[in-house]
Amino acid sequence: MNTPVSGKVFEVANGLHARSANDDGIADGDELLVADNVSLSFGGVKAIQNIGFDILKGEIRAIIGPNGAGKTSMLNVINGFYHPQEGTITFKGEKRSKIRPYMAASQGISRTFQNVALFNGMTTLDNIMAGRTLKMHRNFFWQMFRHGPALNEEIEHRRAVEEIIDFLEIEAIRKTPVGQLPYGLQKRVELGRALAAEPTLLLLDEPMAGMNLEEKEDMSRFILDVNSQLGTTIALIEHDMGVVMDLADRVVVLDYGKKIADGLPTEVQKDQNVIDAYLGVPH
Amino acid sequence: MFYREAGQYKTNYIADSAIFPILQDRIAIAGFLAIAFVIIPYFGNDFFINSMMIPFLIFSLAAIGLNILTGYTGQISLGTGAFMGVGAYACYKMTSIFPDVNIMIPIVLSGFFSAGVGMIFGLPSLRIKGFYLIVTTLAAQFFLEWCFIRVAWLYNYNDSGAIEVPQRELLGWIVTGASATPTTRYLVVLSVVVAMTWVASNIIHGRIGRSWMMIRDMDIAAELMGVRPLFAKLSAFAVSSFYCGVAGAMMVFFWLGAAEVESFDVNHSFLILFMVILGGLGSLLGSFLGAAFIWMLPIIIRAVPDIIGLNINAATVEHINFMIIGGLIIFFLIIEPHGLARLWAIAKQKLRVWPFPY
Amino acid sequence: MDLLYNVFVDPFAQMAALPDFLLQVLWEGFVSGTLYALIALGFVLIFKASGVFNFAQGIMVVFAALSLVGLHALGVPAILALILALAIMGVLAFSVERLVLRHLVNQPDIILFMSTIGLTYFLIGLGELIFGGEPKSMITSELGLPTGSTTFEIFDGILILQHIDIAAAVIAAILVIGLGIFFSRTRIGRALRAVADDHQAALSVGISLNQIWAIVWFAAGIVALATGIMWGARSDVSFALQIVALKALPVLIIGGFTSIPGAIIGGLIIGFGEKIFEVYWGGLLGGGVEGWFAYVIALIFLLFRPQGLFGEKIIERI
Amino acid sequence: MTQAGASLDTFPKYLLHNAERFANRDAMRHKDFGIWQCWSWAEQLTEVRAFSIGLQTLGIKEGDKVAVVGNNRPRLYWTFAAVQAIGGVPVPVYSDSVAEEMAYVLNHAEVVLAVVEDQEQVDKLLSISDETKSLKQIIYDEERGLRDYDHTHLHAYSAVRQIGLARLSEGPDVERGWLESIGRRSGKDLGVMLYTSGTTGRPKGVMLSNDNLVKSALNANKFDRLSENETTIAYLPLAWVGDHVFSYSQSYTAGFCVSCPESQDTVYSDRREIAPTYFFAPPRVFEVMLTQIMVRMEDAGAFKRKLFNYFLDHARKVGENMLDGEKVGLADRLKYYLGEFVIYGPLKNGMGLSKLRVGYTAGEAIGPELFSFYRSIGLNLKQLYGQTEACVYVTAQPDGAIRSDTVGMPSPGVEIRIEENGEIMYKSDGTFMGYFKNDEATRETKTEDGWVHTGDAGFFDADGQLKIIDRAKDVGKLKSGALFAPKYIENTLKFFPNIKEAVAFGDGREYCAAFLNIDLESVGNWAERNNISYGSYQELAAHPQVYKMMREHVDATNRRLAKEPMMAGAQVHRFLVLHKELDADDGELTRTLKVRRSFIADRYGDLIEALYDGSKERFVETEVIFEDGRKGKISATVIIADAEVYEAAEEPMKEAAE
Repeated sequence: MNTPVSGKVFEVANGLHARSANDDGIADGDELLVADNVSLSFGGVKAIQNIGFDILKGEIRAIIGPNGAGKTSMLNVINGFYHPQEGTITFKGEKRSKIRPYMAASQGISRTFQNVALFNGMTTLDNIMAGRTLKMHRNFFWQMFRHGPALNEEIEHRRAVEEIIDFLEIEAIRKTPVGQLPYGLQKRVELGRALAAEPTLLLLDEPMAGMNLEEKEDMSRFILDVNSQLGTTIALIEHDMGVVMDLADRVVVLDYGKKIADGLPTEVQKDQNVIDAYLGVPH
Repeated sequence: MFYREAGQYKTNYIADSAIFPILQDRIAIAGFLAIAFVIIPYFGNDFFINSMMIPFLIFSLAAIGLNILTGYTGQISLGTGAFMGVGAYACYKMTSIFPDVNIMIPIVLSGFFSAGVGMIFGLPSLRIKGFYLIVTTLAAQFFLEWCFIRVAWLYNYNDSGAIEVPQRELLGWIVTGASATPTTRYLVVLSVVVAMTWVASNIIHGRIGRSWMMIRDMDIAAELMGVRPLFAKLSAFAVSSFYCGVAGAMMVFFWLGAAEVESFDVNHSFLILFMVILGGLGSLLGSFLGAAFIWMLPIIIRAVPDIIGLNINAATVEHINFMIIGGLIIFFLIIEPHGLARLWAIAKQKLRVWPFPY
Repeated sequence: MDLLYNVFVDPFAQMAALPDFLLQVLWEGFVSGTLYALIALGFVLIFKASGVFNFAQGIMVVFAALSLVGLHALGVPAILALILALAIMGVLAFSVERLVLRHLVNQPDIILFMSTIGLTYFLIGLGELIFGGEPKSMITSELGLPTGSTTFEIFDGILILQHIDIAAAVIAAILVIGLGIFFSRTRIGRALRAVADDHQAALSVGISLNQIWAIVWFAAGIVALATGIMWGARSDVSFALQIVALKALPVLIIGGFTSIPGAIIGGLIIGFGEKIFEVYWGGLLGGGVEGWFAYVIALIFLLFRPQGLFGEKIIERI
Repeated sequence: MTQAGASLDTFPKYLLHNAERFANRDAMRHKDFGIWQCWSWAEQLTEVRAFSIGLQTLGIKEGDKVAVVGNNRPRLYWTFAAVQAIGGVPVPVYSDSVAEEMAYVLNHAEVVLAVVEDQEQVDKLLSISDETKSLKQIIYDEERGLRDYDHTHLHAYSAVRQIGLARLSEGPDVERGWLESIGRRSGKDLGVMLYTSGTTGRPKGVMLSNDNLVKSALNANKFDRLSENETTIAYLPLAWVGDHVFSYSQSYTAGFCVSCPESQDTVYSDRREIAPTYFFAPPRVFEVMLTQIMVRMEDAGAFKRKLFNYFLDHARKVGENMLDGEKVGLADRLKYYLGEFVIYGPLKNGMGLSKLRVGYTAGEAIGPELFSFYRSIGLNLKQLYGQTEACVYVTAQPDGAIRSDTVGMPSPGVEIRIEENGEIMYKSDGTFMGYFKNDEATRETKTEDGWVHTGDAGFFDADGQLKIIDRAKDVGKLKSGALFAPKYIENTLKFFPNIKEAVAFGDGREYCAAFLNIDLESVGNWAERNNISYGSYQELAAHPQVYKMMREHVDATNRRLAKEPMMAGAQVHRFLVLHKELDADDGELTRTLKVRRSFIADRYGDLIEALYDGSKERFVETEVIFEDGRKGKISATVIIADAEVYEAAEEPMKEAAE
């Protein structure tokens, strides 16, 4: 387990950033999310079959497996894009039935996508601002005049966004439209956007896909920092076993929609089922 | 070349996120406003004001409305003409029912009627996208057109089937009806357009505008960030229709003086859409540029044969105009899908980095 | 109560009372449905093969008919004019591919769609410039199409069938069958279908995307010409047709964007529906409901069955 | 605050004074979190006071040395005043120096506490904690990544500041005590210790008294009429005397605002936002800016290029005269104004120098063309000659008497004399107290009566301006007896933008020969335009085409040297293009990017030999240190080329006058 942390999010004086991670009354190490016997199919294709696992508060949980193992589908179930035909997801102790993604977001689940899904027409700054949508509430009237509360709110959140920019060291591209950025930076901006929501649970879908070594190192450092400094629980999908071994506290392995192993990275690495699965589909 | 940005540093976020952060831009805007409010009323002749400036401004406002929906939220609409009609008829009914109320009140309120109708026809946008939405908005267009003809109550059971604008005063000035001078009407229209442009710009740069753009750029990610598609899309429909409605009301009250259903037909929807495409999707400035271009082009095309001494009949000019506009739409979509506004932005960027190429 | 009576009882009473009239209405609906279906067919052809939502299909109908009539007016014999009109549609298809589509490959669908709106405007201007804006009569008899009508006595009344309408239905059927054969039996047809599924697959068949686009546009042009002749024979050839042609859009919503049978059934549903609604219920609303009936039906479909009758269910993958 | 008014001889006193007279004027700006955070003098006082008392609470007392390590950040500048206020001595250390260098300085200076920028510096200090026994505590500014460190000897700046604030709230005594402590200090006391990077041997700690700095700063302010209205951007190393004087001493004495950039990567754009009125940069910075301008113009359209060249030609013609206020014809004047609008203005705007009032370049000779370029477009760029030991100012050019080949007249309060061997000696208010714990070196440098050896050779020209030839010890003679001033030759070579660095040899040899370093940006661009492909620096440097171009440059240099009777004897007979860039990390350049000639002579002995033994090429293997600190070897076969040598121009015949 990475060092449990309490206290402030970023080193800033204005006390803006209430830590959503601590609001839910779940202590570090307790179950934050439990997937119980989840099954999902599209038409006749079974994407996920009877998968159950848990994510503990404060840990980095890796979900690995060969292509088509159902990893991304699992994330999509967790944040409400897909509704499983069977099984339940319990988040923060609450069993949930069908929810929409924006409801998952408001419960504190944020994520990044396998293929960067940024808002290409907007700048880095606006993209990260977009991550704070849920935290902004000023009504239409004030928005119309961009004065008073609406402006104050905008400024307040801009400040919070700047902290993330500082955290991710992307000052130089603050006002660049994200479409013009290289892939590695886009991934970083996407992480920034997810962080801006101050999630309790952060889902990262192959955060290092397509990156070079240096970018991977940077990204690993950011992920660890997010986990240790902000206390955010992280579930990540990753192909690079080296990265998983370095980052993850616990690993769950999927293959053909089924769970084949679950445990500490070192245990999983030695598991015969896992070795077979990976040998079968070389990476 | 004109930009001297060195030394313009921002010490707070309000200044940094200002809509015109560069001093020279603010000066230019002030200059344009001065020309619009002072020079044009003072020097412009009636033809210029009545046939060019007033319709240009009104169409700009409608184009802003459509741009909010199409350019900022990514929802395409072919019902703009009808939504303008809703505003016009609503305004007409209100002035008939409450003749003593200050004319600006029904003008603005008419936008709310339009917004309401827009939201109803926007409802299907929650389930459908793209081309499907075209059909929805066409449904609105044709259904509303039918209403404008068949619901005689809307035009006070006139035999002509047209709505005619009564004379109304504002602060002692006659602003509508036959005796209102073009300059007066122009100034009223200009004030409304400037104010509403400012409001539109505020909304777009705020949380709500951002949620529209999120939906436009990547609706899945937007939902994940907590944007409720229902709210974002309907609010875009509402605001968009509001702008179109006010534009429609002003079109009748401050420009045409009288109108029938033809003023709000599907061709007007196309006209506004062309303004938005040529001007630039997702740009307020583009709405103005597009309106100016589409509106002024025929006038220029009509004038050109005269100037060079050719005698071409009006119908031919009209046809050529169609061809040119159609051709330009395709040309722009190929060469610069972001329209005149992007060309402007590129030119501005060139000026900012002058004499360097980048 | 009156209203309820007028809505729920009276129309059916009328239908029962005058079954011959009902039949006549249904026939009219069938014919206009056929024409909607033909226009929709043009849309489907292009949409299926290139994913382009061709807003200009309506003006292509007008343009084709105008070319035919215009050429004939210049003294060209009807059959030659027909062939030349076909050639014009071919040139148009080729030009569109060359000048427009080729430059917009890989652009978002919406851009392609808007370019066809631009094309529509261009063709309106061009058509009016060349042929003038006033309505013209179709050269029905010169083309050897039947012009008379047959009257049947039935249900104590009469049913009048215009021969041209029958011809329209037959030609529509021939076109549909012909296209069906084309798509399933010919190499190019199969390639066209392949391209709808997968551009790469089409390329592997050895046909370039550009060729395919030109071909489908030409095919749509042929359909447009046929539609134009039929429609022109029933009313006049005028630009107003362009707006009517937009009704193909609701047809597509109902039938599904990619289905040829869907286009036909959708067209018929709209045709029947709007005629019956106009005749039996339109009066209640003051008439003229044909203008929007199709769209409202489409709207209802959109709300409850967005993929249409024959379209594939859209599963959004992330 | 009466103590302050009494005698303004220390910076804390100036701080108190400024907090009164300029209470609401900006004293410091820092781009942080996307905007320029500002502190007025009053706020700056509050900050300094809080931190200073915090330091006191941590046990810092009079005479304690406090290291300051990091980039230009407000809190590090505040540390200077905070330490001085309680009688300590700040010792700024180059933040890019490697651990062993830093360990030496910290040990030598007996530093007890270090205030550093971030985790990187903390890690560095912790890695040498075994060797630095005197260092007891570390304070860091940027908290990121340091949360989980053992905080027994480690403090966050903000925490120390909080301690200070808490102490202050205990009662007025605390503040009174602090003010008294400021009052106790005087101008005679040691103000700051700066370690010179030193071309040879270990760095030496230059002790500068408060008087040294205050008086030099006041003199300089007066010389250039600097007031509280100036604005500058602090981007040069904190540990360098120039920055200490420009961004600290002069700011405090004149009351102007200093702006700190967001990061090292954004200096360029941040400078543009701030638009300094008072700006210092070594020639290299100006060179880079000009190269960038030229490279970007290469890509511009033909019309723009034409316009650009046209107006720059005009500027070359009249620009400097206009700047110096000389008479220029009306037509030329109008054309220049037009040029100002079309080209010069935008160029200055692009560089962020639109508002520049006084600009200085020093540290090395600047190419005359480079220098005139900036002046001709209306920038008041001047040269100065200075040293750490003099608190910078030895000579400076007054407005209106600017020349590219001199370094100006003695600064106010400076006396200069030239020794018989050509060495320049000076004596001034800024003359340092001595080297810390190195009396021997002090004696070598500073005479009993206060004259300081500069180590540079030079002479005063007819206008009374000082002209530097070279390091006194580097000026040598060829076997023929002709004068060999390597730096002069190197600078002539470096006028060509394609040549980034040059090292000339010849002392005691038959003839003069040189190493060249290509400018990758400039030559790379040229290669791209000429379709020359290359895979690496090394490959480009050895390319025959590049050699051809270099030969042309050497030729031109020789023609130029031939025109000057004094230098004609030392034309470059042979040269080679080095296979690697001279690099400070490899010790080939100093931290201020000056060539370390003797080091290079040792390292590339083989190559030098090859220059003189007539060989056509030579294989060499060179050890390099990569950015991540790993060591490696690169090898190459370096080609040696011959150059044309020209007849010396005849001594112009003295006209039989009258």
